[in-house]
Amino acid sequence: MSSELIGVWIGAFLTLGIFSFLYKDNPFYKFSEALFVGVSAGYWFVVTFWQYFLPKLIDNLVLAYTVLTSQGRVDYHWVYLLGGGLGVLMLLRLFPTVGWLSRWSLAFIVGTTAGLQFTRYLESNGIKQVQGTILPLIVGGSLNTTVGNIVIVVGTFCGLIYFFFSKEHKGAFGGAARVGVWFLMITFGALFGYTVMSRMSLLIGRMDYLFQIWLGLY
Amino acid sequence: MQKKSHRCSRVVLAVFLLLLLLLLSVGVPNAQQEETTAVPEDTSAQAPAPPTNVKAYDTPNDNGHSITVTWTLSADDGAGRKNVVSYEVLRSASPDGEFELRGMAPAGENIFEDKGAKEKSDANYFPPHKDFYYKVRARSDGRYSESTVSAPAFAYGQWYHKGKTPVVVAVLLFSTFCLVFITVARKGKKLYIRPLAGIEAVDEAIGRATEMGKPILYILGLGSADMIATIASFIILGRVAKKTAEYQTPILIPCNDPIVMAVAQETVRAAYLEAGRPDHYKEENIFYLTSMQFAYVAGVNGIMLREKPATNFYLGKFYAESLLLAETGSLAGSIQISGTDEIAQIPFFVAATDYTLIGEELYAASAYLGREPVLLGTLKGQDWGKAAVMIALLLGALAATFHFQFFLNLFTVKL
Amino acid sequence: MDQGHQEEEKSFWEKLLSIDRRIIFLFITVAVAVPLFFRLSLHIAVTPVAEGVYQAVQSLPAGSKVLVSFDYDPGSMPELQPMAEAFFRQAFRNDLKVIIMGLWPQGPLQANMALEEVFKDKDIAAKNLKYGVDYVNLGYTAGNEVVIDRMGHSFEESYPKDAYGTPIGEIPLMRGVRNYDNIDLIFNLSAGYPGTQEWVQYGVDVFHVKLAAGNTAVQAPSMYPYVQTGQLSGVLGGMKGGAEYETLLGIPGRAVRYMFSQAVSHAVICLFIIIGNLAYFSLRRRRKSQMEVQG
Amino acid sequence: MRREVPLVLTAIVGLTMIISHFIPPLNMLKDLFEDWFFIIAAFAIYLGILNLIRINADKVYKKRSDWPFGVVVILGFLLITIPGLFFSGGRSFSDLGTPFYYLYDHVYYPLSATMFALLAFFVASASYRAFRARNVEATMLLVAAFILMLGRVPIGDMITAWLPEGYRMGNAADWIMDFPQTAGQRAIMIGIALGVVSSALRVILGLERAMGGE
Repeated sequence: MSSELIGVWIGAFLTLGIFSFLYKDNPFYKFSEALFVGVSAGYWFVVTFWQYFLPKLIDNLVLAYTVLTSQGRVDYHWVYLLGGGLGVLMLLRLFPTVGWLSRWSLAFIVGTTAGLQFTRYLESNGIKQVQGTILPLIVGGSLNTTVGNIVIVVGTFCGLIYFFFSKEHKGAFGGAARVGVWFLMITFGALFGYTVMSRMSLLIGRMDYLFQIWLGLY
Repeated sequence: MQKKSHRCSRVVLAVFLLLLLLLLSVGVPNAQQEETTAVPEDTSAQAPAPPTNVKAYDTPNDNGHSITVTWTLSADDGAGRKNVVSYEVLRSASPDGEFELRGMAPAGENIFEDKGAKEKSDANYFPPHKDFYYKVRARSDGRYSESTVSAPAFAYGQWYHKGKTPVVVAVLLFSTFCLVFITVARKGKKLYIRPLAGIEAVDEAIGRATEMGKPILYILGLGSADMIATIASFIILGRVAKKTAEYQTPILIPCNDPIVMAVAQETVRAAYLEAGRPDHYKEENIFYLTSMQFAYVAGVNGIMLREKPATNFYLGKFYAESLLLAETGSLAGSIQISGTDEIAQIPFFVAATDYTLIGEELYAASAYLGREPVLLGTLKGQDWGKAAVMIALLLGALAATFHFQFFLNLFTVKL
Repeated sequence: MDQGHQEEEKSFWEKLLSIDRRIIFLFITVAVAVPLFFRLSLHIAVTPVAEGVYQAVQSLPAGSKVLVSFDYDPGSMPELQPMAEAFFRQAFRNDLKVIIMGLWPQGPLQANMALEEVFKDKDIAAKNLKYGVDYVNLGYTAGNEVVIDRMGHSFEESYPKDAYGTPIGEIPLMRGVRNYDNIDLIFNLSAGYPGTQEWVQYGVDVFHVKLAAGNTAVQAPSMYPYVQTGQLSGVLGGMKGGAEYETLLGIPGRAVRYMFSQAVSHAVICLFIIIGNLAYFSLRRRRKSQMEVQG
Repeated sequence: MRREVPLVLTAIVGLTMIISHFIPPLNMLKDLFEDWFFIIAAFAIYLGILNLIRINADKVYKKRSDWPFGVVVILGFLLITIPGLFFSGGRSFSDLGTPFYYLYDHVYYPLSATMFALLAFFVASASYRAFRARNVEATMLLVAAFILMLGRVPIGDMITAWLPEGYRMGNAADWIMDFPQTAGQRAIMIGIALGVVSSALRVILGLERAMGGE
């Protein structure tokens, strides 16, 4: 038996193990599940080691050290010690007495993302989307585009009204909010349809694996 | 104590900004030796006409490590002999020195941005504040014809990115809305928030769990601790945990992210303390399962089937696992309250759970429950932001219909 | 008499609603599995958004450089792998140079699997494509959208070496590729974050690159606004998108074959919804009329 | 120290990131902070894994229920880390042909793909049991979903073949995607953008309670 063939059998065995959950929870499924938990943790350990830890931290420090020993000057890359230090603080969470220090690294992470998101969302999801919604309401010669543009502008407008929180949804305002909900529901319906499509595709892929690659039925 | 720490942080901030200013004003003057390559000369009759009018200038709105070069197309580019394949841009530190190839542009293009690295240690470092001379040559099948050398130009960093003005305006406008309403709310003015169906049901759900003697399962989603949905979920968790502390109902929180777990532990501990029942707080009920999406789902599903919780909360960032969780939860007969800002997952929550907070409603729920002036104020600020967007939308649509280009340009962000 | 009939009917609907979910699971298994054994070629209508992707690649002259970012993992293989294969077929058929990268750790592996499959094609095998000259795999780099941003300044900053440890300065294909300025098209296969949204926000919006994408069906609708604003040339959505792409290429492959299974399973789901709702409404009407009788 | 340092650190980093968006010379600082971010994120992942191992070792040691599966978790972890760290050619660990790749291909991939595929079944059962036309809103969701599901496979066009070309189910699906869906999606996106931005503002100004603010 070639290693490839053994691999296919292992794969098929584990696939059936997970599918057995559909009948009911059982040791076969639990084994596959536990293996998945362990293997995925290991997978991330290996990937982060080779692809984050080594290049971002160790490589930069090695560079700083090489410059120091070969040229005798203190290089800018030593600042990575600070980043590494903040990382180590993260691990201190394992020790209750000094665990509070991990808040420093957390603060750094939170600050970075908050700062990035602040401008990014205003720009890409805010201004750019407004820009995309500024459409002519009458397009000469194209009824489809005219109707479509009106639908987009009205739909976006009413949808935003639904998301107004500081005003009660009553009267004309409430009516517009209701129209907004309809648009949201159509959007969700479309998303539902799309998601069903993609889940089915995944299942087809697994079935194909079992029938064709494992059993060779067709 | 509070005030003191505040003043302290302000001072640190001020010092930091000052330092930044200093750092920037020092600048980075440094010259570097240029590597040179030989330039093949070929001026045979078949060579295309050279590009003319070569101009070099500092690239606007950047950090000072780039020069933009423009030229007038060769007479044989797209016309004449039509034999121009591409243009090559060459650079030198002196007008009669050795020129080095910096890059290429396809035929028909008359602009090139000569960019380099910011760090001096980088092989491709581009020194700012140093004069460079450029020439451009047209190429056709190995034959070249060179332009004359441009006037010198040097790269320098701009203080301000002009193309981003609409973003700056938006940042300032929106921040002002939020800060004004936070101040208003802090002064004690009551700000109205419309009721949210999912949140009205929280009390009933916890009461039911207590009657049944079953735990409550709270899932914070797959987001990291810095995601807004997760933060909103933390605030709601604080309120829910306070209720469970009062009712003495156990609350189980399996986490997908160790940082989220840590923050959840602190949130719940604080809530139990606030409810006067720190002794009932059980840290082992808030635990880390795994970071892998489906391994996590498998673990949580196992908990649902074994513990049969009375109520499941799914609030935060959710991806493909949403339906798997909600479906197993309904199989276990739990009441389910969900909410996420991950648009693709909302339909499943709507379909399979009892109450769903749609997108921004999740953020609003945290303000509604928390009743904190800061949250109420920012929520009101958000509403004003939406009003501004809606006004812009209507005026924009009218402007687009009647072709008022000026108004449309206001929204153009140059990057 | 009438009463007895009503009761019977009620219990029928109630029974139907409370059937074991395993029976539903069985229906789905059959609906998906059985059509896989049939070879039917269904007519596949091509949407303009898919056409946009095909045209974006087709319009490139031979020798153009295309950057492909594989931002998915095996979980999304059935949907995205046919697109990846079809894309490689189109690119190699048109003699484009392909630079592969990944923002997801498993991405570049998916690329290798797709290449393996495509090289079985006789026409493509005949071209005798060389690694480093016709295509190159830069591998994965951590950093999500930050990588996209940095590559706008320099590829070498994010990818000093390719996936096999060769410095990119020594790879013939990478010579003259400094940043996006030297790339004619970016094709992104995405199953979530980081993915097409980030490529639009950090690549298209900042560096004005031309971008086409293939997405899972779940994600694709979120990308339509970007197609409409022109930030995206086109998008392939799910298996249908893959099948459309294969149809455009004229090489019906796996995606087309899977479509039959897909169609039947959609029909079964729709049937389930109809039956579920019929039961729901008939039960509700029954309850209402009972209340009227009692009142 | 416990409260102030994190708040000030968040404010400084956050403001730097925002300002550098408009002030190009600050990009260098932004890049450095981003590098640190990844280093810390790597450590956070290690923290999580250490916790996982600790929990499972504890389960095995105390012979809690299902403890043999705790052994499977730990063995699964070692199964992939040992070859991945030591026997798969260092940085090119994920190349075709390495032991790490073999395990990925035949253990990790089938497990994760099947987990995804399970969803197809759950979508079906949710459709049957929970997807109801309870009111006008739910009905609209339902109708839109139907048109999309059928319109995106050849069946939709087949059953509406009696309609003129351009008005069939596939076209209806496209129209929904292009117009009402875009509008709804946009309203949600803009709302979320404002929510995210206001929350980021609170975090940076140290006003967010969940982050240790006042």
